[in-house]
Amino acid sequence: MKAKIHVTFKEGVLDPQGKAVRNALGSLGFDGIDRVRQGKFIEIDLQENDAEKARSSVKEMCEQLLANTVIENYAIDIIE
Amino acid sequence: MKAKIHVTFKEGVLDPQGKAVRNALGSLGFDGIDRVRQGKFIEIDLQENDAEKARSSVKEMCEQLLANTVIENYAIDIIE
Amino acid sequence: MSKITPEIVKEHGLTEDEYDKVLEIMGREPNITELGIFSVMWSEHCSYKSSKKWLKTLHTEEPWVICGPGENAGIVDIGDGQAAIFKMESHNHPSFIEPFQGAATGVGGIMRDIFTMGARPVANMNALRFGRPDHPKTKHLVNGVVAGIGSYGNCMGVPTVGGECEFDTSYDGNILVNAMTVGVADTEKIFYSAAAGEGYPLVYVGSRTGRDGIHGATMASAEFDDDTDEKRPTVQVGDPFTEKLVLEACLELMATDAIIGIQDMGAAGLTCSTFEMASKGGVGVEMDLDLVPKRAADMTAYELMLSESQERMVMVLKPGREEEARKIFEKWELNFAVVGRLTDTGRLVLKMGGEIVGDLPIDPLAEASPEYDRPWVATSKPAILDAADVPAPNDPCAALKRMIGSPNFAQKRWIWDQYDHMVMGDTVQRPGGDSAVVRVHGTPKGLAITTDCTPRYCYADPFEGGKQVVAEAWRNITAVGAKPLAITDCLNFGNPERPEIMGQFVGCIEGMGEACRTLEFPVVSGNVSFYNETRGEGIRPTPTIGGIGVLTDVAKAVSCAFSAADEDIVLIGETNGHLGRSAYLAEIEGRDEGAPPPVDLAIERRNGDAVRGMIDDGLVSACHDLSDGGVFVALAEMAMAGDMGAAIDAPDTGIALHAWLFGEDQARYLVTSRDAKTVLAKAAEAGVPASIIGRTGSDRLTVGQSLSISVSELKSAHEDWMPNFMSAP
Amino acid sequence: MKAAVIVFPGSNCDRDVQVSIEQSTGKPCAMIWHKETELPELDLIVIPGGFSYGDYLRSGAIAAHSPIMREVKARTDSGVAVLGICNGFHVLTETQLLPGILMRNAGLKFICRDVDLRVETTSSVFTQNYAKDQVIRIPIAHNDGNYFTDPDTLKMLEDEDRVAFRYCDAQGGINEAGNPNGSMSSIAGILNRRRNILGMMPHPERLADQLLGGIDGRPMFDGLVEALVA
Ligand SMILES: Nc1ncnc2c1ncn2[C@@H]1O[C@H](COP(=O)(O)OP(=O)(O)O)[C@@H](O)[C@H]1O
Ligand SMILES: [Mg+2]
Repeated sequence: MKAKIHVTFKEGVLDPQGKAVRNALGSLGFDGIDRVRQGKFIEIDLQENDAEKARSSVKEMCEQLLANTVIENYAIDIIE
Repeated sequence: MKAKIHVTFKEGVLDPQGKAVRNALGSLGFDGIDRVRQGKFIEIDLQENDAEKARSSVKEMCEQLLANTVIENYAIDIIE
Repeated sequence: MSKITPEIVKEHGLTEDEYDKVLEIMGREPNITELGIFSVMWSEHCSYKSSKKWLKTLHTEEPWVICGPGENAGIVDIGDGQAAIFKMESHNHPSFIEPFQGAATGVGGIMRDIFTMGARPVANMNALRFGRPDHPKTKHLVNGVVAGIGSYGNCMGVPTVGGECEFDTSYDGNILVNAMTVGVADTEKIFYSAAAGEGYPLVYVGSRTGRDGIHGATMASAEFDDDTDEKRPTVQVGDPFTEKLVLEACLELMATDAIIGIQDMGAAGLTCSTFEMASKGGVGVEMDLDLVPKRAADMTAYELMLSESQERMVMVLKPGREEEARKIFEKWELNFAVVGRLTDTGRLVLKMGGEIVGDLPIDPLAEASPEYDRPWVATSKPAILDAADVPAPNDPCAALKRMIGSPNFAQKRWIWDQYDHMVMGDTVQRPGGDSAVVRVHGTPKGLAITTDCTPRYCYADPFEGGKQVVAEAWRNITAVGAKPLAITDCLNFGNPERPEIMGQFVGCIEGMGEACRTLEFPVVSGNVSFYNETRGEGIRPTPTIGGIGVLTDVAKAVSCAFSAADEDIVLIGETNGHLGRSAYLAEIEGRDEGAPPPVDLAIERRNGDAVRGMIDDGLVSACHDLSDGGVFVALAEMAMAGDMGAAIDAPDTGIALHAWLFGEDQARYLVTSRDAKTVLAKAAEAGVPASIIGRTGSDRLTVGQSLSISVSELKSAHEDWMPNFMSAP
Repeated sequence: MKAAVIVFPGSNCDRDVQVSIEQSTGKPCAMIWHKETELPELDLIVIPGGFSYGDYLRSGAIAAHSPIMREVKARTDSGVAVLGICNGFHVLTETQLLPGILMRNAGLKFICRDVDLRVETTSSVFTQNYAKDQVIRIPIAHNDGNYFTDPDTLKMLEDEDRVAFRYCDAQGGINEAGNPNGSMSSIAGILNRRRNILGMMPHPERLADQLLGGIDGRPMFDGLVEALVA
């Protein structure tokens, strides 16, 4: 199975990268952009075949390492 | 509309982040991990209401700024 | 086996004649892997086929040279059983295509060349040349290159202590990224690449081999055309963290006596490194490619041999020491694999899946590597420009301000702030001065390091320009009080198949050679980068010089900053007001004319030796060599660095004031002293012209009664350009 | 004083801080590989700067899980002093020995330069040799030094006098101009509640030798030696 994980800043946490990207897009002439947020995307190939087990193990990985839950949220998708 | 963009290394390009995360997960005792890839996840809130126009403008952003197509691929999802 | 068609040969960058030679050496048609190996071994980048003839004429020996050109880096003795090991290398083409990774892997590559020889890298330098500031790509390239250099050096924990950054339209389509590393080793613990010992194990360590950078060496040997953007060859991604581990593991293993020979994998990866080791040691190699650590299981022999994946090394160990070595690399969490053995066949035999997939004779291939005597035409000597043909500015202070606020003179703090220049705790003189100075760890000694080149001069007169680049590096080292030891060079030129470009190359080499001999400042390592062209437009000839010198007492080093008020300022050397090809002419008049200033090497030597003596005697509180921009710019730089002004007497020399202020006569220095009488006496003793031109003090720089500008006004012009340029949309 | 420096793969200021400590103690300072599971008898543990594991995921995140960190935690509980500099500060926040997190610099660039710091508290073994409100000059060198925490934690840090250093201007003023990386409330270094752990982004070991341009870092090491004489 594959796990796709999105790690993003929590609402209220300043996202300087997102802001910088937004400004850069603006100066390239792209208008009509309200907001840009930048996060991390992590893809894990797992040997596990049981989706539920895969999810709970990936959740553990996120809690322990992949996200810092002081400032970050994570979302997990388990794919076939 | 919202655009969700995933920027990842092309196949064959070294992904040092992914490698480091994989090793770290291994030493935390998570087994059965074949591969980890790490990329960027960018979310853009657009004023544009036409999905086709939004997509083509975001594609332009990716080509010009958000991805370096020498080593990176990008995928765009346009959401309502 | 696939048939090698003329198209395949051409794609591999081999000429018909070269391919005939391949057939002759092989005695049969090569397979694709073998062809690939010939192609990279005989590429310009690896074989130096266009430059070899001329490189041989360089001056490479002095008593303190331990190892000159021919190894991974040059080595000089710095006393007390220690050696400095250093080299500069270009990563121009990859940096243009992918500035961050291109520049980063350039830094990674040059550091590997240094620690391969047993030295701990102690300082990095970078010499950068970009297109004109308003070229649409420039800002993006500056951003990426600087971030890339920083990311690699910072992560390695090696300070980047200096460099250069110039903007010129001739680099619009072809930037230059030249990186230099200096390391320190014990003279008893230097490692070379020659392999020896039949049956001895060949060991691969570091990162796995992936499909990246295949044909990097051939890319570096081809010029860009309009569809470069489309071709987008694979650029390698660097992993500085892994390289830091490779460094520590190698140094740990080097502390034992298990290694016979060691070589990093740079351009042309596994191919070039095994060939070099084998041909230097006069042995054969049998390698089992199944044992090579790979990123993808299905990699072909061709890909494995040609990959330029970073952070990899090969070495030959003493038999029976494999386990000891493996333990060290495993501790550092690195791959370690015995991939082959040395043989007495003189051949490189490659096996995969139990079959022989390549079998090439080592010496014939290396010896037959092409060497061209390319046709060349000498650049015609430009006429000397009379200073009278250069109008005087209405306001010399305004001209000064414009110059020091122009892209090429503006302060480059925006760059060096992104480089950790203090890690390792030995940076005595940080970026911004004439030479960087780093203490040799745990000793009172210091190394002075500089990079220099004046392409304006080299373009106008390659021979005088070639002399000047070496002289300027020598002068910069002298200006901090160090004894110049040796140089490395990075020769960046256009297409050598064009006789006028080859003429620039020959001229520069001859000039450099002469300067190296007279100044006893030999070339111990270097690199040639040809084909720096886009659409037939070559860059200006840019032979970048990296020089090093030694201070026996680093506490005696002086900087260029005015350090106290009421000190005399002494101008050392002869001033004639040479304005041809000067920065003044270029920046203020927009003209690129005349002959560059002539360099009299005997005078250069005499003046520099005198200045160094004065510094060593403790007579000098600040010293700055004169180069671009002449006396006035140098005074401004000393004032800005020390946050202190100076009052300069109106010169009484018969030279037009603007020529006196901005002329670029060579072999000159400005020094400050509390004891100018002794300085003048020492100069007279050595037959060196010297005169007091003014005194330090106040917060303004003034000349005579009428010219005056505040130091803070100069500073803001000087400091603001780069950050403003980089932050402007 | 017995001191040790923890070495992670990618640490690169380990030797620098060892030099500074040995200069102040006149005694050898041990280097401890992160895979060790036991520590010798110690008065001070230093977690040095650098790029542990390349800092590819989040600075300090992977190092925080190294075997030695369990032992470091146990020692802090028994009162041993722990100094985390730069990447060491990251490791301390990731192990939650100190609150908050260090995000990318607001300017998104690596910054290496001397900065002015105001000493906010002298009541710790790390800062006792400085004067309160003293302005000292110490270098920074980091990509991720932008201190962030929630408002309650910030208030707690302030109420408990746990901010050790703030970035300031040359006159000691706390303002945006003196804040190089966007840190919340200009925070450059903080203490734990027990005051035996200091995490700071600036590198005191880099200006503890006159030849390198200054010695404002020296009182920290000298002070530790005085406070921790064993
Ligand atoms: N311009 C030059 N001047 C002096 N030596 C040079 C020059 N160019 C190359 N060399 C020497 O030739 C050898 C091979 O160089 P190179 O292929 O760049 O090294 P590497 O294989 O380590 O990358 C080195 O010893 C280098 O110092
Ligand atoms: Mg090499």
